Amino acid sequence: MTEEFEPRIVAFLCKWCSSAGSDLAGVSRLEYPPNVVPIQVMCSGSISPLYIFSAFNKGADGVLVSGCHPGDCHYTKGNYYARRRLNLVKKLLEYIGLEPERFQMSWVSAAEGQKYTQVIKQFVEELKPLGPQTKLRRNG
Amino acid sequence: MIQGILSGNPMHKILNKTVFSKWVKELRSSKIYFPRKDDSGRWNYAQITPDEDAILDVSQTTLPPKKILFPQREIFLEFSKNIEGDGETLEVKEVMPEDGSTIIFGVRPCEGRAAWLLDKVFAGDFSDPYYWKRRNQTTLIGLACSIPPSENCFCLSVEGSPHSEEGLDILLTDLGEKYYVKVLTEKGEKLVEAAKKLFSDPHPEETKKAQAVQAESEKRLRRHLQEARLISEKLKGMFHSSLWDEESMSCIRCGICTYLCPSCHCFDISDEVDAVSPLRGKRVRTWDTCQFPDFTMHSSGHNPRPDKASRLRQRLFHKFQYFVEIYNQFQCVGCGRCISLCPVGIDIIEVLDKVRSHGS
Amino acid sequence: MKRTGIFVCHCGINIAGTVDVKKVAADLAKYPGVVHAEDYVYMCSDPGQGLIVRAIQEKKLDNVVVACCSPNLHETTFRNASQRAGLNSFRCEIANIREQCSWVHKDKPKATQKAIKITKSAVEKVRGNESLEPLSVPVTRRALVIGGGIAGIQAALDLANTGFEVILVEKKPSIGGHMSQLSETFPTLDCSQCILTPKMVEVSKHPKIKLMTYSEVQEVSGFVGNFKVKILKKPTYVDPTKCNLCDECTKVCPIVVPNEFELGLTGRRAIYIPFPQAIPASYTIDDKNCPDLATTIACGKCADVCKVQAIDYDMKPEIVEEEVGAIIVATGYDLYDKENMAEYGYGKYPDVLDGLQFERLCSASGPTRGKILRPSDHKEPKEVVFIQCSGSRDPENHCAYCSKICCMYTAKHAMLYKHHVHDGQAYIFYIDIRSGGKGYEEFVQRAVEEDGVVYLRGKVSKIFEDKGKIIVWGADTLTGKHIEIAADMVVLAQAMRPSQGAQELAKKLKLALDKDGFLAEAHPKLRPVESVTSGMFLAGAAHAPKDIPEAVAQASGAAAKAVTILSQERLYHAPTVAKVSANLCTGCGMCVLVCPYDAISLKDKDGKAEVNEVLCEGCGTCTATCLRSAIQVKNLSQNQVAEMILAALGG
Amino acid sequence: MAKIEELREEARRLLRDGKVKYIIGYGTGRDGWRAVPIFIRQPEEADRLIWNPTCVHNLSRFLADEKRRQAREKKPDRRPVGIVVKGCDSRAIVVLLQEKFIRRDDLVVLGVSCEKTGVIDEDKLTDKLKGKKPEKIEFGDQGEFIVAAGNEKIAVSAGELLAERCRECRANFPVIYDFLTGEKSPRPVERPFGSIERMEALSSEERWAFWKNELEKCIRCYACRSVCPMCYCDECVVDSISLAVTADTTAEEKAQKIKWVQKSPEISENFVYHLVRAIHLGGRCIDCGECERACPLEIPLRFLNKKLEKEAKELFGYEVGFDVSQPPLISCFRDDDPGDFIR
Repeated sequence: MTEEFEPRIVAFLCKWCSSAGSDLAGVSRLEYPPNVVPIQVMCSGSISPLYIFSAFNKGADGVLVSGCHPGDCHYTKGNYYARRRLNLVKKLLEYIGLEPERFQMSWVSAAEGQKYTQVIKQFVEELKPLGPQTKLRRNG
Repeated sequence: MIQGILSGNPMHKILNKTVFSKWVKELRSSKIYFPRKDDSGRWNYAQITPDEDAILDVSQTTLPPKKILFPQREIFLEFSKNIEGDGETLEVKEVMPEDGSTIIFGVRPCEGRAAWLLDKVFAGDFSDPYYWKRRNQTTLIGLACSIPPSENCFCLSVEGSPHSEEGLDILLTDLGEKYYVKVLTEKGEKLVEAAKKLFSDPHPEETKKAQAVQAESEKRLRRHLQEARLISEKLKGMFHSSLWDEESMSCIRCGICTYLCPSCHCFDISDEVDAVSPLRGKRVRTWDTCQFPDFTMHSSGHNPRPDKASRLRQRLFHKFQYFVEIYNQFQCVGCGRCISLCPVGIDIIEVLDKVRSHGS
Repeated sequence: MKRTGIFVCHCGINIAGTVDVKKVAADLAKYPGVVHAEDYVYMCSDPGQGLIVRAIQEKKLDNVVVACCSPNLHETTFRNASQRAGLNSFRCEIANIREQCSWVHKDKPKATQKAIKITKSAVEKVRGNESLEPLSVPVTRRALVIGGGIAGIQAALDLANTGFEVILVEKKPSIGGHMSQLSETFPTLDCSQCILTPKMVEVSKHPKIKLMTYSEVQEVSGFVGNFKVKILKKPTYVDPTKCNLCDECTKVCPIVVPNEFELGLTGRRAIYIPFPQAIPASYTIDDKNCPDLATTIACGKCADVCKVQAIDYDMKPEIVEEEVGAIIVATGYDLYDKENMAEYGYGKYPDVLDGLQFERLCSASGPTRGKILRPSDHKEPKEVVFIQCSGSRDPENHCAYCSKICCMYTAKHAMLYKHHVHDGQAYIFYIDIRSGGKGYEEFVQRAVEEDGVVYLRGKVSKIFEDKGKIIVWGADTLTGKHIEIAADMVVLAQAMRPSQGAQELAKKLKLALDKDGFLAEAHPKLRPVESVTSGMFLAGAAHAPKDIPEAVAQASGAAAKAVTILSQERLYHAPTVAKVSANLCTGCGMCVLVCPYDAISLKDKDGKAEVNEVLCEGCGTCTATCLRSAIQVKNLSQNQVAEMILAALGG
Repeated sequence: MAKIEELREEARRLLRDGKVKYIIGYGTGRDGWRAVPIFIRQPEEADRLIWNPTCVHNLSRFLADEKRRQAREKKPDRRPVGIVVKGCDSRAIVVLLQEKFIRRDDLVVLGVSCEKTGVIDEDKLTDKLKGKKPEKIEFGDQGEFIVAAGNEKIAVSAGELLAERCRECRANFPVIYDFLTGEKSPRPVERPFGSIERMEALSSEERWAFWKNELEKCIRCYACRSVCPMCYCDECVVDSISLAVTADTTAEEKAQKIKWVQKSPEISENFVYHLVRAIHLGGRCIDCGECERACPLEIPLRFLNKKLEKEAKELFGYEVGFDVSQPPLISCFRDDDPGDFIR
């Protein structure tokens, strides 16, 4: 009996909303699966498409980008640029046949610890049936 | 370095086309490549499965057999760092091409010549073990070009021919019903020995016919480069010519002409790190080309070949001047790929013609 | 390779309970470049910090990673500790293995693995960090106050008295604002001008205040501590230094136009002084109404009679450039125009006035010299109806908000009316009475008890003229009765709006507006006088409807806030800002477009991008936009992120 | 109908009056029927210019070379360059202007209208002629092609030989030009993104199988990048094949060079390379189809790079390469950009 597949996920969290939100999840002791390793960035607007391709290339089974809700960006509009840019990335990845579930984006505010745990739980659940991501993975 | 050129007269045989595929099946213990048309209509040397019917066709593949003898990516070694307790050990594993013989059918005589040129490059003081391992376990079965496979073939102009033998182990000549089989090396001999009964000795008529076919094929070539040797001489004085600026204006500095050239052989070596902790990775050799701007870029930022002109010049000088000085051979076999596939129609013959008529 | 030290905190059992801290330290000890790794029960404690300091010094560490709680909590603590040991504070990074790991997982082995990845990726980040010092910029220690009403006046005086130079810009010919139009002020009924004019004079005489009336801010550039301001000084065509206020000019001026200070209740000449106590005390030719001026062949009558040759028709508008460190915006309010009030006759009945007009009628210096007379026939009104919330609290048709001061000034109006017309009767239609404030409720009671003002709870549905009377139809919602009053005069307590032009100004200053068009504060509770743009502050009714004491209080608050900037020699700014690699930049300008702070511009020299480090907040939107990775944020470069990704994936 | 004489006359005039330093146009290749890019400097050379259905190249790609040349020269000749453009090529010029890569007054744009047709797909021609060698191809008056081969002239309907991208073309005449020959009559296209829609209709796994099979072929000769007018960067981010290192490049900057993709033509690396290219062409690719044409392994790169042109239009109402004044796709947004994919 081989042990269940545990997806490896990288999560890019903006410092002001989503990272703070995941801190709140911690403070509130909300449990969620340990598959996600967070990388804190200043703003979701700073997420280059290269980060996402590179994460898959380095073996990520899933990539999450999370930022402030529209209108709440600490830098007033970074998340609007992210929304447009990463929409294109998502469309492109799906177009070349990567499973749509593997790249996801969410708005999580500093007050939404609960939502953050939900996003992660759901993400992990959706990735498990897909198995490892080998399409873009180096020597995959 | 090259092994077992047949001493004395080469062996001449006849193989009936009806039994050709039988012969191929006899050789199935080896990896067998044939020119194949792929879904997009491109010809390509592809490995065939034993049950496939092997047919030969006079065609030009996009990539020459170079991709098998000198693959675009060659792993030299794998390294990994192992950590026990406080101690670290770096483990380096040399990687060689795997064993097992390979047979390539339908090799164009010019491609055979190209292999023969590569042999010269990879032999000498710094003999290349990776190349030679592949080379020695690969048998090249050439097919003389009864009609030129490309509108841009000009092998005759660079001291080759549609039925040249250099680099090949066997040369087949199409006689219609049968192949005239000229065995050139021990490697080739082995393959014929493996299915002796399928081969018969040639009738003098057949020998004549073969010669006729070959002579005829030479007439069919559409393109010619006059006085290649003279050009080679002339180039010496033209390093600083403005010709290179003019001729390179439309160059887009891509790698097509060199990557697809059967005799270009430049490479780069880099380490591919797959993980840092614990460290894991490979040292690989990949193709490189003088047409890429960074080919000669120094870390200082200085680039001795800063523009397209100097890079086009380098390509021509290497093929028609430097190589001639070192090996007394052109490093061009006249397959015409660089002409047919250049996106902007740069034509090496045209440029060299200009070199010839330069100043006069 | 840089020498990195790892410090894993147990945080009691908060971390150690679910993360095997010893294993984290042990694993990291083997990570490339790591020369020291230890764990401790409370890293943030003094002994804990001591461990870090000692290790830095003994092991000659270049970098420090503390695996502990969220960086929001102890990043500063540990960066300071590293600094004490002689490291640049940016050589210390936090790996958040508590909030983002130990507190949210139960499975110890898995949580430990995750903690290891988080810490490794922090090692990669710190390895790519540059040593940085906070950016500092000198402060221009002068302030600009926009708006010469009571709020602006107060702010300017407070700043000037603190010792800072102030430029006070007012777009009208005189400072004083609406307060100078008021007759008396609630709840004390003391004379408005009597308490205002001394302040106006103080402004005009103050050595630290540069007063610029009849002027408008045209352009603001720069940033907190260093704003550059362009101010348009409109020509008055009268030299105030020569003018001796003899008033001969107005007598000869042939052109009469409505007097805006008197709200059209009287007229004025094209050359005029807004009101007797105007500051600066001087006349102005309003070139919109002196047509000849425009054609530069003025009739010349005023010049002829001016004995001191104060009049100069050739005066031209000039642009004055000033540099300031802080800006206070006190652009005040206007009344919501009567013409919007369909139900109240679109302001076409002469005897239907708004609050300010009524103030002028009451004012001793007003058009009627303090007698309350009907504009239509100059008869004394015997029955006057006051209507509150005229245009306020009416989201469907007018303004959604409460204008706050109307309840009080309407009570005041009714009182003043009774004091002038003892046998008159005042009615007030109201929705609610909002009289929160010192002495306010008592004031309203006085109106009812001492002056017999009749308060009617309900809205007026319609008013119309009939035989010289103004018929007011209303409903008394308490008795449920329909009420009809044949009044001699009606006074509408019009809503307060942001002053006209405030919106364009907000654009120039990059200030945000709230849904009602008032200037938005940085935080409704905790930063009520700061605007969203740092270095700019709000005072008075420009921010929201307020009465005089509130406006004054906020003005002083804004001045105090401005002083927090002006009192410093230099301002400090996070150095983690964007940086351009010139040789990669092609000058496409995409980063310029996306920068939320206009911090990036293309150099004239070579057209390549250039970052104004003081404006840059380091959000990195430019980095993701640049197709060439030619612009990177210091200490969170793409290179660092690339390594962090690999580490985060356990590679 | 576009008249080559008009074009030659204009070229002659510009060169005679010294209005341009040279003109980038189409001339006849050595084989006598294929067009190749030519660069003419003398008025008399104007007669070398041609306009026929083999003028496939997007010549705006050469503007980058001119810029590099000027950067190297000590006293560069700053006169404008004349350039012959088709409708599609002119859209590339629009994008280059949007991105300030070139200045409008550095160019004299000589427009030619494709009117009812466009350029040919050589493979289609080869099939049509069944091995016969073409000698000349011209535009017919009725929007057909006149093909001369083996001493006979045949009229072939455009549909038969037209390059796929021309069938989906939305700019059959230049959108920006200083001189134009030929009609400005828009040609309606039913399904400008038909090829993409066909691909989208496949299942995720089918699409993956398709792209895997195609990108496995890639030998990273970078012809796609080299021929692309949008790939004008001195250094490409995916690999430092063209290292923009100068004397003043700091050690840190050199150290900062990220190897996003390995040099090895492994499937994963090929994918990342082509993905990065596609995303960087988002809102910039104008579907001149040069990448696909240049690819020696005939990887259908149009399908990949045109995808985001479609998305830009559908998601953001953004039209690529028609309006110089509009900001680049990813340096602007609308408050109501779709966000339904976000949790």
